[in-house]
Amino acid sequence: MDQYSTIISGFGGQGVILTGKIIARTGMEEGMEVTWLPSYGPEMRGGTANCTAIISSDLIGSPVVTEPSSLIAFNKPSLDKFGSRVQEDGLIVLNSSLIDDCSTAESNNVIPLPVNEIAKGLGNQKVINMVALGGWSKASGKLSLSALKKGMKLTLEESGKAKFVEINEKALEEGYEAAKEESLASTT
Amino acid sequence: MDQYSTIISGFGGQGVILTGKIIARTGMEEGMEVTWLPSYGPEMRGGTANCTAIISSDLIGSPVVTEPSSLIAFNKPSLDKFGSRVQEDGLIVLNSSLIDDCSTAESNNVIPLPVNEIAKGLGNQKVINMVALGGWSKASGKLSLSALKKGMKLTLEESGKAKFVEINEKALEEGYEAAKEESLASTT
Amino acid sequence: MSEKAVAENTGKMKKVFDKPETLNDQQFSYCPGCHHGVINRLIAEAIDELGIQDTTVGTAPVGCSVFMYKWFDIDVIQPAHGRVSAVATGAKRARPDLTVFAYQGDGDFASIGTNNSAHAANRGENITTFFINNTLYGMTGGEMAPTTLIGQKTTTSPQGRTAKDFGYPMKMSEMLAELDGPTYITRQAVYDVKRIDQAKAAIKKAFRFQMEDKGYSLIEFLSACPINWGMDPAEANERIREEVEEVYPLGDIIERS
Amino acid sequence: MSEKAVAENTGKMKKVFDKPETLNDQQFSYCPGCHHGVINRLIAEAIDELGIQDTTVGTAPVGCSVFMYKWFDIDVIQPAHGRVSAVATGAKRARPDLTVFAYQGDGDFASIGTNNSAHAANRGENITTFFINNTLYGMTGGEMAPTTLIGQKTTTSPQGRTAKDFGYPMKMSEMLAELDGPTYITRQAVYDVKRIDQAKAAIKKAFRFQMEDKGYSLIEFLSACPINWGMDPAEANERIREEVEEVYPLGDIIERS
Amino acid sequence: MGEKKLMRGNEAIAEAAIRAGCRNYFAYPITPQAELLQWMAENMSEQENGTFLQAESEIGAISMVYGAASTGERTMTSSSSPGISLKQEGISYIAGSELPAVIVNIMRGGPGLGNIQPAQGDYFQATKGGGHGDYRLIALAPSTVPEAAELTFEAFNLADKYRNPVIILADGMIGQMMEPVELPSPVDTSDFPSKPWATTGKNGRKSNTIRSFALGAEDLKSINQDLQEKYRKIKEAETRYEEIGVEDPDVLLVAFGTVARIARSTRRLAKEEGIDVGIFRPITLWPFPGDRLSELSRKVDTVFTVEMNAGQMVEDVRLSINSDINTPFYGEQGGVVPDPSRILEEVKKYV
Amino acid sequence: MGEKKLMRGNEAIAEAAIRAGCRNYFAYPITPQAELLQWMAENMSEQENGTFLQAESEIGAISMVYGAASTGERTMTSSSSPGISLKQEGISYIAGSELPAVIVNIMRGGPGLGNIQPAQGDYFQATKGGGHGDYRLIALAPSTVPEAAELTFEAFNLADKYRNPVIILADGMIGQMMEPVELPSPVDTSDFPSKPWATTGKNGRKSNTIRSFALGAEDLKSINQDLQEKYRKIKEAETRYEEIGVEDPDVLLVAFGTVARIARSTRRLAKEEGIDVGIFRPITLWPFPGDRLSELSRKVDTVFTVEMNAGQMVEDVRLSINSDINTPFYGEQGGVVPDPSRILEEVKKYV
Amino acid sequence: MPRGKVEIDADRCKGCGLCIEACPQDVLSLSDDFNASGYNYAATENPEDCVGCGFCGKVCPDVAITVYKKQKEGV
Amino acid sequence: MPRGKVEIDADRCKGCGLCIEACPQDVLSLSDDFNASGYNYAATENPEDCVGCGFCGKVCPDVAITVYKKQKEGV
Ligand SMILES: Cc1ncc(C[n+]2csc(CCOP(=O)(O)OP(=O)(O)O)c2C)c(N)n1
Ligand SMILES: Cc1ncc(C[n+]2csc(CCOP(=O)(O)OP(=O)(O)O)c2C)c(N)n1
Ligand code: SF4
Ligand code: SF4
Ligand code: SF4
Ligand code: SF4
Ligand code: SF4
Ligand code: SF4
Ligand SMILES: [Mg+2]
Ligand SMILES: [Mg+2]
Repeated sequence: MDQYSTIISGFGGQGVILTGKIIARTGMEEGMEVTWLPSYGPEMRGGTANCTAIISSDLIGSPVVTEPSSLIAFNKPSLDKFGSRVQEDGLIVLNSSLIDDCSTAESNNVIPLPVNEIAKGLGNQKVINMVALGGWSKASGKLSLSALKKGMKLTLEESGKAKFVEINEKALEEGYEAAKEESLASTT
Repeated sequence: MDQYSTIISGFGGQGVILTGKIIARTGMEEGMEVTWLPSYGPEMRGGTANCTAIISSDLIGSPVVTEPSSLIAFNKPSLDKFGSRVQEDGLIVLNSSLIDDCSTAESNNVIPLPVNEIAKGLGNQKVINMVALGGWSKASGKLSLSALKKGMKLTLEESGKAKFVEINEKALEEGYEAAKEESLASTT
Repeated sequence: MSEKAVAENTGKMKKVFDKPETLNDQQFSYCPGCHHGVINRLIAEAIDELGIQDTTVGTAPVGCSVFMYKWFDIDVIQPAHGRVSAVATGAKRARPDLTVFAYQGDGDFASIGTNNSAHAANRGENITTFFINNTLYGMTGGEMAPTTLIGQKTTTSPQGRTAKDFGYPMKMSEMLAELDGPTYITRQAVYDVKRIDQAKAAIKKAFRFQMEDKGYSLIEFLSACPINWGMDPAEANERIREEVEEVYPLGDIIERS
Repeated sequence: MSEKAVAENTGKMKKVFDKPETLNDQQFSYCPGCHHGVINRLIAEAIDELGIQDTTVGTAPVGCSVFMYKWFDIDVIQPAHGRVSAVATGAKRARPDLTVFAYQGDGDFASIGTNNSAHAANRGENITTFFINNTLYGMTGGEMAPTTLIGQKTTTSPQGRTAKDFGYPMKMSEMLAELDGPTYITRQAVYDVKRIDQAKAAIKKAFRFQMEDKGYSLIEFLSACPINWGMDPAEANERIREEVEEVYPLGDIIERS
Repeated sequence: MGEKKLMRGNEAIAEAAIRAGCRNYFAYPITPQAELLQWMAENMSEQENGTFLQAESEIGAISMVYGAASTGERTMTSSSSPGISLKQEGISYIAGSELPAVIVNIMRGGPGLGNIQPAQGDYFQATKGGGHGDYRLIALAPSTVPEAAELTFEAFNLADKYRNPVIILADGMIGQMMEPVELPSPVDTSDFPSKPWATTGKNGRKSNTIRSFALGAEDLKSINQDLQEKYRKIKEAETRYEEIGVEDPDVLLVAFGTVARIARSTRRLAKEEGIDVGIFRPITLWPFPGDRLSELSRKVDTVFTVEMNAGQMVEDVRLSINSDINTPFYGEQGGVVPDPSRILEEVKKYV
Repeated sequence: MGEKKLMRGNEAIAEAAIRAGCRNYFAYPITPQAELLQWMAENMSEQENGTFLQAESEIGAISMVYGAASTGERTMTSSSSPGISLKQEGISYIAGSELPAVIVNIMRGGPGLGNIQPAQGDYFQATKGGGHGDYRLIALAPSTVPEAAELTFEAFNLADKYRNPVIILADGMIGQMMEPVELPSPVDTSDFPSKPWATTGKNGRKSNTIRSFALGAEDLKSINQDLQEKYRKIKEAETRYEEIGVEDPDVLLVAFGTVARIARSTRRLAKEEGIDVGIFRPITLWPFPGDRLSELSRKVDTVFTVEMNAGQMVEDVRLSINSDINTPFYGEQGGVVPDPSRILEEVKKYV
Repeated sequence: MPRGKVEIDADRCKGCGLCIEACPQDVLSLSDDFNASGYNYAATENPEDCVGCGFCGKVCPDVAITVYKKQKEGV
Repeated sequence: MPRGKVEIDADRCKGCGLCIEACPQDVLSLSDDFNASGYNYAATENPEDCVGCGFCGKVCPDVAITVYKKQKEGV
């Protein structure tokens, strides 16, 4: 792997920022070069928030990515904004709970996940982001589920949120599993 | 005449600034190029005030003069500061009412005038500057007494001080006369 | 209630409340439950009702209201952070025939801009100032303001504001009332219908004073910032009633004429 | 009267009044009859008497007192115009063990520096501020200040200050007393022996408050500027008693502990 | 043109502004420009709708300028070096919002409090942008009192024409000295072009906004591109300079403002010694007359820059001409005004 | 060196300052450097004698820096473009009074309010002096988060060594992005050299004064000469840069900060197309590494400058090298971050 | 027939719930649907109880509500 | 013998006259001479009347006066 970039995008409150940080943190633990760059400022208010995480074997030049390797889109505006920019053969994990019309480039590997429903199943709407991240792990194959679990754990612990580790682990797992089925479905 | 420069220096309140302005104003009326430059700012407070007036037939380059053609010194510190800078064969009009020790360059044309006493005689200490200026007129020969009278009149009128014109005319005259005697004395 | 709207009917129903004309169709960029929105609307209603939309120039602060020019259908000047009172002064001095208002957050009015605010007040500039006190810096992410309450946690007072380190909630309105310049200083809130009606009356009075050349008016609003207070909008309203009003009591502080 | 001096005798005579040690031999640069000189000396006497010459850091304003470092034999910081309160804050925060005072003209404290002044007061910074109100800008040639009296002629109010154009004499002490931060605010004068003694007592009290970690003190001095008032020194004293005190009454405004 | 008057530079600037139709003046006192306020205090209130307001601070003043200029009225502020530094944020806003306004800097010795003597240490600040972001002021540098009046008058026209702030960059000597001035006749303010962008109350039209704000990067980029385009136009049309004896000099001396007039004395002294010193005087410091200087420089081996600073304009001189040519620099600082003969001494090292 | 942490640039700068012994931090919030304040708010008060104070304004903050630095204690402030403009008078005073202090500018789009996206429009301000008078800041431009921490740490040493303010000139991207950082170990503050000039109470010695004031022109001239002499020394000893593939490139690309790291991506892209793009990255913007650049430039026909502004550092590039060499410029503005491939496109015009 | 009626602009609404709190008649509630900005917007649950008092409109920070009231005869 | 005595530093004195106003004993007056700064400085006209009260010193803005006072026996 040279360099793998992911844009994570959604409404404020959907855990977008944290998801990106966990990718970067996990990459770092795995000995990779990483960068994480948020969109910031007032445009976040009531609009879409997004961030970019890059993991790479080499020194990373620009942390800004116009054509990401993958996209995790939590809502329609996010897909509209970034969907068409994903690299050819790139990955799109999208929240099918909120996005009906999944018109994306044919060349993309699209994984629709009903993350809200899955999170509801886990009894906590806050973990939709980890559900999506689990799915991304499976579909991208760039960071293993176990590595992400560790990265997530470290990230949460460092911000004093250790008590949420367990439920988030669950969410990562469920997302991973759901993506398995989804990829199965899309190949059949 | 190419360019004739005069530094006027004394304590704040001795009318230094006005004296210089009148030289410049008179020169202007006479169709000359003129500049007038004051020292300014807090160093005037309780110290010496001075200004430089230049009259010239040509465009004036620098309004700052390190070696003036003439000096009007109202007190000892002024003479100390500027006396030695006066050009060879230059003119020094000094206030002998306040300056006892008149050690100046031999090459200078020195006109000591007891301006305080003369002004007292006129009944107004404020006109010591015009007494000195009258003396300067005589000794320098650069601006005639009548031209200076006109320049002084215009200057005072423009600043709403027309009522002082008369006494200042008197002072100019007395200074002029005193300088006559003084130059006589110094040549005998 | 926008009086202008009184005429229209739908069937037997009459429109009794609607967006004022001085606002255009642009949606506010404020967070859900933010009082800036209510205050903006009240100002627009007052402008409608006084018939001064064509002659009013607003000045919008750097702060959550920076986009005011987008939704107010009046001429708007967008000054540097804190300079709103001085900019309004400049505009009003240049064109005394215009009605000029300054709209300022507490960071703007009471921190970086205190000098300009206090001197506009002291000179009795004939402008109308709306001072939106939400006890912190909304736009930049919830930092402490001079108006932050003791004990209040903000991103720059993570342990809660202490008087020892950071001083006291700054009572701008009371402070400026000590000056001889201001004509009218009042503190208002908009967390319920009664307060909203009172606030609007105050706004109209302040504008009228300006139109009558009576000089400087200041209306301070206790304003909710649910997002940075970490509360839902109803809780935020409650906080004003329970806590903020304790420190900043509502009501007229001075009225001179 | 400098208590330190009490020991020395000349013949049967004892020295009862002399230049305080905290002043060196340099002559002041003030104009004849300027009250800055009296106030400077009183501060120096207070420092002598409290024994804090070695641990005091003064901050001098841009204004007629800009040369303070020349004649005070203490460490002195010379900040930008108006920033004295903020600079004193920085020094005191960095070294709370030092006694830090801010010395500020009315242009400095009440015009360009109002923001820094008001917030140092509101935070209750543990500093001592001397605010020299001579109702104009001395150093720059006698311009109007926020403290200039109505009707007073200055170089920038040649027809006399009018409230309509330039606002009202700014009562900084009263205004800042509305804040919760300050511990001690008082207004003093130095035009006669009685006032001079009172002023010195106030200075010492303010320094003591700082040494006891009690927070912000402000001493406003009504100060004569004979040269720019166009008066001789005795007339200038008279003006304070007759006119200036009318607008700015003497005495303690708050004392909290 | 009216009668000839003996005026201080500060007074001449103030009076020229009034005659140019400036009716809004906001400033804070500072030496050596205090007389400018005083003149305005005395004379502005006599104008119809004239506003003289001593602001609470330089920041207050530049902000009032922002407000008044937003209404389209001719507006000015003045100060000296430290006060101008305080205005930098405001100036960046005025430039970014494309407001016409005139700013006068009567420079003094720096850095910091420095002193109140003449200096030229704010050249960089005025020409490269002392505030943040990419913007330009039109910077005019008078070298005599009459020219100070003339350029001030002209500054208002330029400001209106380009919707751009114009700075008059003079120094304490020009501000303080008196020279005979022929003042321009007062303009008829009703002749001014209309300003449809101004915030004067919407009154039927679409509402106007004055701002320097564009949240989106592409939006702000396009604003910046427009600004740069405008700057290119100004560069083409408004570059000004004066030349004295530049046909075939032994040395070409480049100087602005006060130093340029001192250079005239140097030129005279040099002539006495048989040396031909040409003088190139940029009048617009921005846009800098680099093309013309480049042309002239081809005829000489040495282009000698003299300033009352540690070397600021000399960078623009060097940027303008081929690096094969000698470009020595002589500067005085701290309020020292260079002596004509001292300059000659320096020049002689290169002939 | 401690453990590796994933940190935002703003956080890394704050933590590096604390580890460098900074115990006095004064600032006012502004995007995109708000996290710097937040980090300080959380962590400074845990230090012995640590002061975090949110000032009433940027001017308050720089003035508090003046006061705290006067006592000799390590002191810092931070802001972003408009806030830095407000500090210009204060910075000129700090430089004039020769106080050590560190100033951080996390630049955003300008002019005026502009926006909060990354930009490099304050190069002139930082390197030529946005304030009045002749003074210089040591200007350090990190291009990664770890380097931001490293240079901040170093900034305090430089400031103390030269009694000169040091500015960290970064931008919103570096402030906001996270990268792994190995933080320096905290210094032992008792190792700091003594500061006999500081105002710490005279305590037996002669009294000290901190000032930037000298009424006499000759006095102020001599202060200025001392400053210029100091600047010469700094230039000699402290000029820093990074070079990548500068041995024999087809084009030499000059860029600082964020753009320099993007240039690395351009270099990679170019290599794929068989073009050798060398990169010269000034780390000290002032003193600008002009001598080294001049050397390198002799090997190429084109020295290509890329910046996130309308062309600022490019002036120093051009001043450094022979005017025969091509010195094209490509800039983005308004918060647009240039794309590696877009840069390559521009570069290709010159190969 | 109800005495009042409200129209809520679902796209302007940010689901803050203040109108719901303010309504004396419990006319309003939040929908389960999201609008384009991702908010659960306010809707009329019991439109027939509306008295047209306008409280909801007055407290709405996003000017999302238009209120109608039945007029008295002859007015 | 007088009860008090003052020494005036003629070079520091700026002739403001405030000491003269303040002296309850009319001890002081301005000299006709100028000092180096050009001021008519204060001098003791009636030194024998001085009571050493110190008023002159306290009001002097230029710290130009040193005051001595005769001590009571035994002190
Ligand atoms: C000179 C300057 N300093 C700081 C900022 C950053 N800033 C933008 S808005 C703001 C404060 C907003 O708070 P407030 O005025 O209370 O308005 P609110 O958003 O709370 O309504 C700050 C500090 C700026 N834009 N310019
Ligand atoms: C930024 C700045 N603005 C203005 C000045 C000019 N200036 C010097 S002192 C002063 C005011 C002095 O008045 P005040 O503070 O009342 O002190 P005083 O001289 O009356 O004691 C001014 C405006 C300056 N030095 N710096
Ligand atoms: S941050 Fe606070 S003040 Fe700003 S829009 Fe949101 S709720 Fe309103
Ligand atoms: S100008 Fe006024 S305040 Fe300044 S020294 Fe003179 S008398 Fe004192
Ligand atoms: S108009 Fe009154 S009753 Fe009707 S929905 Fe609104 S608040 Fe409820
Ligand atoms: S008050 Fe307005 S924004 Fe809030 S829920 Fe009701 S309609 Fe929506
Ligand atoms: S000490 Fe008292 S009596 Fe003696 S001269 Fe002074 S004021 Fe007069
Ligand atoms: S009070 Fe002091 S300065 Fe004034 S006349 Fe007396 S001795 Fe001289
Ligand atoms: Mg706020
Ligand atoms: Mg004063």
